[in-house]
Amino acid sequence: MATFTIAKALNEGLRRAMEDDPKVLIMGEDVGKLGGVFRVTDGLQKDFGEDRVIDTPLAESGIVGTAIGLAMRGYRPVCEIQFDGFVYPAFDQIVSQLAKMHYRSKGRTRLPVTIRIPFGGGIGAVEHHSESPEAYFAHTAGLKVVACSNAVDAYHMIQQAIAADDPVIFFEPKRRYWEKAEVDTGATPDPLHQARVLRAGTDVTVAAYGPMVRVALDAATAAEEDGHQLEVIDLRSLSPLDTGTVLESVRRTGRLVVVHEAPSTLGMGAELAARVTEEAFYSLQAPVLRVTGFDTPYPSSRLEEDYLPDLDRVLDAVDRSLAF
Amino acid sequence: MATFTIAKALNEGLRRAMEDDPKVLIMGEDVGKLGGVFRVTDGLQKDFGEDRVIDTPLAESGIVGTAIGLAMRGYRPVCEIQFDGFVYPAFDQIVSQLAKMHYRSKGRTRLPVTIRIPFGGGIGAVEHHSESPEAYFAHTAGLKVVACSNAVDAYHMIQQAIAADDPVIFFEPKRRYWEKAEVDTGATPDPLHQARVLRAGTDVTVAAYGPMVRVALDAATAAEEDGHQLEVIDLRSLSPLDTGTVLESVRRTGRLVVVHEAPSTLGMGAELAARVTEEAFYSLQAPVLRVTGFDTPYPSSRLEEDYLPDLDRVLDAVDRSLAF
Amino acid sequence: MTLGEIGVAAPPDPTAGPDLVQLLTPEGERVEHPDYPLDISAEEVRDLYRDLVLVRRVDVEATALQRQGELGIWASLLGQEAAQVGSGRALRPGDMAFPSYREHGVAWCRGVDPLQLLGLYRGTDLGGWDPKERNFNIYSIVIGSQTLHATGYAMGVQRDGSEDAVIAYFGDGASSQGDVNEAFVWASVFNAPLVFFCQNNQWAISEPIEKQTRIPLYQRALGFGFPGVRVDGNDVLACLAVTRSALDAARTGQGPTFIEAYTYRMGAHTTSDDPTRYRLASELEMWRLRDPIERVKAYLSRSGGADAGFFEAIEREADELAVRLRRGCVELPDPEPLSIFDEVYVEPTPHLERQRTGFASYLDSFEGADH
Amino acid sequence: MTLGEIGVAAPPDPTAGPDLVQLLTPEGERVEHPDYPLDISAEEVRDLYRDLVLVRRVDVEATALQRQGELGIWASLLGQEAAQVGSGRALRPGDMAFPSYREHGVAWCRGVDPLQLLGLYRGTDLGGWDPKERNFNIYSIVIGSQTLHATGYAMGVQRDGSEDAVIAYFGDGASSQGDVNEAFVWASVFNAPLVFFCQNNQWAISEPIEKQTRIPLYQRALGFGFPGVRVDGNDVLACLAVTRSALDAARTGQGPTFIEAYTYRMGAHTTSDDPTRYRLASELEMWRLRDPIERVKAYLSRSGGADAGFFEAIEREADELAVRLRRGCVELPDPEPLSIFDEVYVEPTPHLERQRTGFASYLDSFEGADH
Ligand SMILES: Cc1ncc(C[n+]2csc(CCOP(=O)(O)OP(=O)(O)O)c2C)c(N)n1
Ligand SMILES: Cc1ncc(C[n+]2csc(CCOP(=O)(O)OP(=O)(O)O)c2C)c(N)n1
Ligand SMILES: [Mg+2]
Ligand SMILES: [Mg+2]
Repeated sequence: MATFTIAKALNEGLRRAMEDDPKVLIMGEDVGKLGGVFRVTDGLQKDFGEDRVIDTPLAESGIVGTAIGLAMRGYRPVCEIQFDGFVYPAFDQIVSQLAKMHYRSKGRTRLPVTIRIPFGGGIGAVEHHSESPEAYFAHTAGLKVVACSNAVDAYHMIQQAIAADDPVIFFEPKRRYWEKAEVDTGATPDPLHQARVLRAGTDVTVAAYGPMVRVALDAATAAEEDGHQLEVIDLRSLSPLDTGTVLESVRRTGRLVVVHEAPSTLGMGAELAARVTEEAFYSLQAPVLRVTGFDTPYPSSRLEEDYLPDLDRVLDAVDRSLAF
Repeated sequence: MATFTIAKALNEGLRRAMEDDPKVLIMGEDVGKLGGVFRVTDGLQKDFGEDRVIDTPLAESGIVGTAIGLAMRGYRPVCEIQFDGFVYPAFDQIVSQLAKMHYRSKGRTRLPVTIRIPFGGGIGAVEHHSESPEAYFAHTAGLKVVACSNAVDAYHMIQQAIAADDPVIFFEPKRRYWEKAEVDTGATPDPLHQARVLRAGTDVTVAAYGPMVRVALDAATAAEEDGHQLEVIDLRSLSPLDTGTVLESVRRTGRLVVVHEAPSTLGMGAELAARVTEEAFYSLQAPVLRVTGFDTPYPSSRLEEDYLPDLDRVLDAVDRSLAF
Repeated sequence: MTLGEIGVAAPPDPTAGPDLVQLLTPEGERVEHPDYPLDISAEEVRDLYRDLVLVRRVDVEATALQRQGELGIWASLLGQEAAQVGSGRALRPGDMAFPSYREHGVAWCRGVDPLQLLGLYRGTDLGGWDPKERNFNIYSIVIGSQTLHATGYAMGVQRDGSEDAVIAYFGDGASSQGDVNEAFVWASVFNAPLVFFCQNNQWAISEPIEKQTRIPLYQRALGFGFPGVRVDGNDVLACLAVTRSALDAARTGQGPTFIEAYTYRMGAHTTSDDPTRYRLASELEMWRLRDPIERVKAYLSRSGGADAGFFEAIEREADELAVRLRRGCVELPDPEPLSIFDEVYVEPTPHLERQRTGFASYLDSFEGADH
Repeated sequence: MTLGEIGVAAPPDPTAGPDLVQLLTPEGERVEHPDYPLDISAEEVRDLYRDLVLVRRVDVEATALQRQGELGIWASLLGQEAAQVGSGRALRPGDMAFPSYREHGVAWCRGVDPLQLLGLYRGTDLGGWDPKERNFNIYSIVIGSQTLHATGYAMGVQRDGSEDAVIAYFGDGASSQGDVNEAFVWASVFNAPLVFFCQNNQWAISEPIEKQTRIPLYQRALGFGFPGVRVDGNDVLACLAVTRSALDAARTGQGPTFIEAYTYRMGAHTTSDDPTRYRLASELEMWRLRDPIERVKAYLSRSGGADAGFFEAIEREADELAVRLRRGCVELPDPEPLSIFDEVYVEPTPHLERQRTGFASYLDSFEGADH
């Protein structure tokens, strides 16, 4: 058992993946000597060399496009996108190339590429550094999309993502990078695409992922004082979505609140609402409610506490759900 | 009254917009002499010159990025993206620049840019020529997104989009380009962002947009023979969504089926399902059902008839909705 | 100032200027170039001639098949046979090629059955051959995207310590895409074993080369710190020699080279295009005089490298190939409806499997109806 | 081959080589350059000195404010004052400038109140000044994106038949982005009245220039068919002269120019960065000897262009500016919560208005709770 921050857990997970498979490469901006602006790749270039930990020119399409080529040659590139807001220049390579190559080639070309994206707000950053672009990728067939919320998952999920033969967009909860947890590096992890019930409850199901999981858990603690038992689910996988776990819970609670930082419109909450309502229509005692960022661009940081879902907004939604 | 195909109606609408405002420009690949691969800009360069109808170098990010600069200088660029699948290289300029500039500049910088995108399948094309990327843009705050379904709307909506001071992503139903209608060029059109009830019905509401509107209408005709009265709504605007019109209908019918070509997951149907269920929870007698493309990349054209929603799949959903 | 008034340098006549590498004149006269000595036997030239004739026949037949509705669309290589065969034959088996959508001649050189090219254009598949088996990637339609894949692949070759080289095909229009220029940056900075083979066929659909650059394209490479060379793209010998030397440079750690094969798109952009709307027939006439096949035939005849019998034999072989292609094309099976769901992922997802079974039973419901 | 073995040309010493334009040596000695004659009065030089000192003071103060928690982050221009003031002062009022996020010196020259620069870094706004009023666009953080905006704006200038010129600022790292290279293509093909002003400060966060190019950056322009020039970015006179001539070329229909201002990022990338992890102090020492301000002071003193009194006056002015900046910064009001919903659209949408009112009443519910 070791105590890791999420950043350190990712670092250790990457190191382990590189030790286990010589084909694993890390590429991105400032991932070498600097170890990434969040130090997630700290020390890896020193230990694995410049050929395996590659400081690239400054162009995201180039990073993903060349990673695709490296994968075709038999490598397993792990690309770091420095901040969420900088993944868009690579969008074509991700949605038209990375996501479709396996399909287009009738399964002959596998692209085991992992794209790491520190995402979300709450760190008082300037614009383009606090985005939540996950829905763009979850809407894209051919990609798998996951988000870790704690150090234990960070350590295991990054290795599972790298080992997977499908392209994986890997979201890291930027604002939680320094949260610690005990990590059993020997444990066998849950399947990568399985959601997890973090707290059992009977009244309302609250589903979240990434940085919002902590908010959901805090809300559950607070709600308990009001006598409400919230069941908290960490979705972990956004594509595929583990609707089974959510449905099982909602069939018991009859109520679902989805929490994410991304804007409400066409965010993950929309898809969960649509699926859960279709599958558990008669079990629902209230409509699925969404606690999300607003349908605006991410505001200046002095406004982010108002923009981001927090404990009170979750509790407010829980009350509204119970009031139905 | 004149009879126009959708392509011709767009052409006439563009011409009218260029006559009305000397600041209106058209830019894109092959929009000049060729008049665009679908001839939507046919004859415009001849009549308005190379300075106003600009054949650009082959790069979509460049097209949108320079359009933004032209707009800053006081122009109203209309960009043509040759096919839906080629908008992705411009994604960063659209979501990080075009969509956010007005917000970032506190309203000081307006970007009245229109981006025309022929979208959807059904024309037997090769890959990347049959995509439905609308949800990516509807998820993006700061953009307005519309889709026309017929020649009358095509003629008016393109002019409204160009006249609007917000950036507008304008989707054109590629496979319907040659469908004709009587167009009254003197008529005053409905507001750009208002949905329209095309056919009144009492049993199930069917909402569609762009190329799927015709399918919905045909389904309604067929359903009538089985004694089911479908109310058909052409959404027209995808961002903002005119939920009011849909809700008014669903409160009467108690049932909603959403039809689009884009994949189901996080497609427009997801957002409509989430909103309608939240707003009209007690009116719904069945969950909102979605008839959409599958969650796969767009298949080879010999498979598109199976991939694309058609009359039978809509009727199947209508039956399932009524069976609840 | 109107755009009309802007002084834009027209690209020089390819037959003029020392900057064009040519080893066989349009008249079929063998000439030498100091930097690109080529020692080639009559038999090798005959083989190249055969390639040229056969790929052209494949192209002509495919165009006919499209006209008859057997293909949805076809992108003709007419006029670019020499650029493709010359560069394609310069490749070693282990070298990897990344085509766009018009490289039927390169596909031929890589041993891809022409029939496998038709699936994409008929709509029966999205990529009909095994990229690893042929060392020829599937076609790429999103302009420029494949140049980055080629660059990454070359970086992999580098890491393998292998002597393979990589070649990326793209067009004059593609040279404007950000991806292509990023590929130039990467290839240069990492000194990747890569050849950028740009077929400048003068047109990007309806847009002439002047819309993409105001200087000769091969000079683009100078801005990125690696050599650029313009070769007569209708001269199969020059294309062979120049590509071979660029590949050798790549193999020996000298990094990337940009080759501009100066040629002409003799046909429409695709069968959906109508070039009469934007270009003059006279231009076509001028280029017809530079036909890539005629000059080889003239050379072989004049030099006694081949007799009438040889040429007839090739024609017969071409006829047979055409027949086989046509029969094969019409017999290409339509894919099964449920194959829509195949190969989306290596590890299938429950969600998509549900969609598959749901659609399957939906289809069955009609089967029932048929009884 | 390992990357280590790759031969990568190190960029030449800026003080060496004829390819560097310099008018004032690091020692403060005035030198001539045949292509860039500069006839400048002592008063004008004093004004430039004043600009240099004041923008540096703004930068030092902002860095201090960040350290004290008044700013979330700050991107220092330390070392790049001459590149920014020289180019900024070359602009005419009607010219339009497109900055990245470090152009505080250019902002100063455009008359933007330094206080307005702080909002973005304090988090009270996303762009504090009126781009049209100052002909200086808001900062752009997405690397390279603004170069396309500048190009489009220049195409507008062209269509207006105006004599305005446009300048786009970006860094050495940005030169690798597809957008920037597409801007080169556009500017060249349309012959746009535009100056690409690249401040090569040798670093892109932790990545040295060798990770972006293996040849001098200014040569990139040659690949796109327009002139590139490297100027001593720590020489305010050279930056003024070279930029002025490039802007004049733009005005007179001669199209774009690429200027590489060869300089050095003396500070950290931003206040969040720790350069000791990736670069040597010795490098910093070397560049300190080329300080952009010292050389002007030396020149003014030696040439009698200014006396001690002048230098003291400027120091006092700088002190006052610093005080005003600090006071203004801490007084910058936090935005109203509901302003989150402002200016998303020119024409507000009912949907977003509902979100606004919903959030308003949600906030009110707490107001109530406070009673
Ligand atoms: C990103 C992208 N934008 C637009 C298109 C549509 N398109 C297909 S081919 C073509 C012209 C390509 O010209 P060039 O690169 O010279 O290649 P050529 O067709 O002449 O071989 C265009 C614009 C595309 N396929 N991809
Ligand atoms: C598209 C994009 N990718 C990554 C970043 C993160 N980032 C911010 S500054 C920077 C380095 C920029 O270097 P350079 O262009 O030389 O400008 P400088 O900071 O040296 O002035 C990076 C990678 C970004 N802002 N935008
Ligand atoms: Mg071409
Ligand atoms: Mg720099």
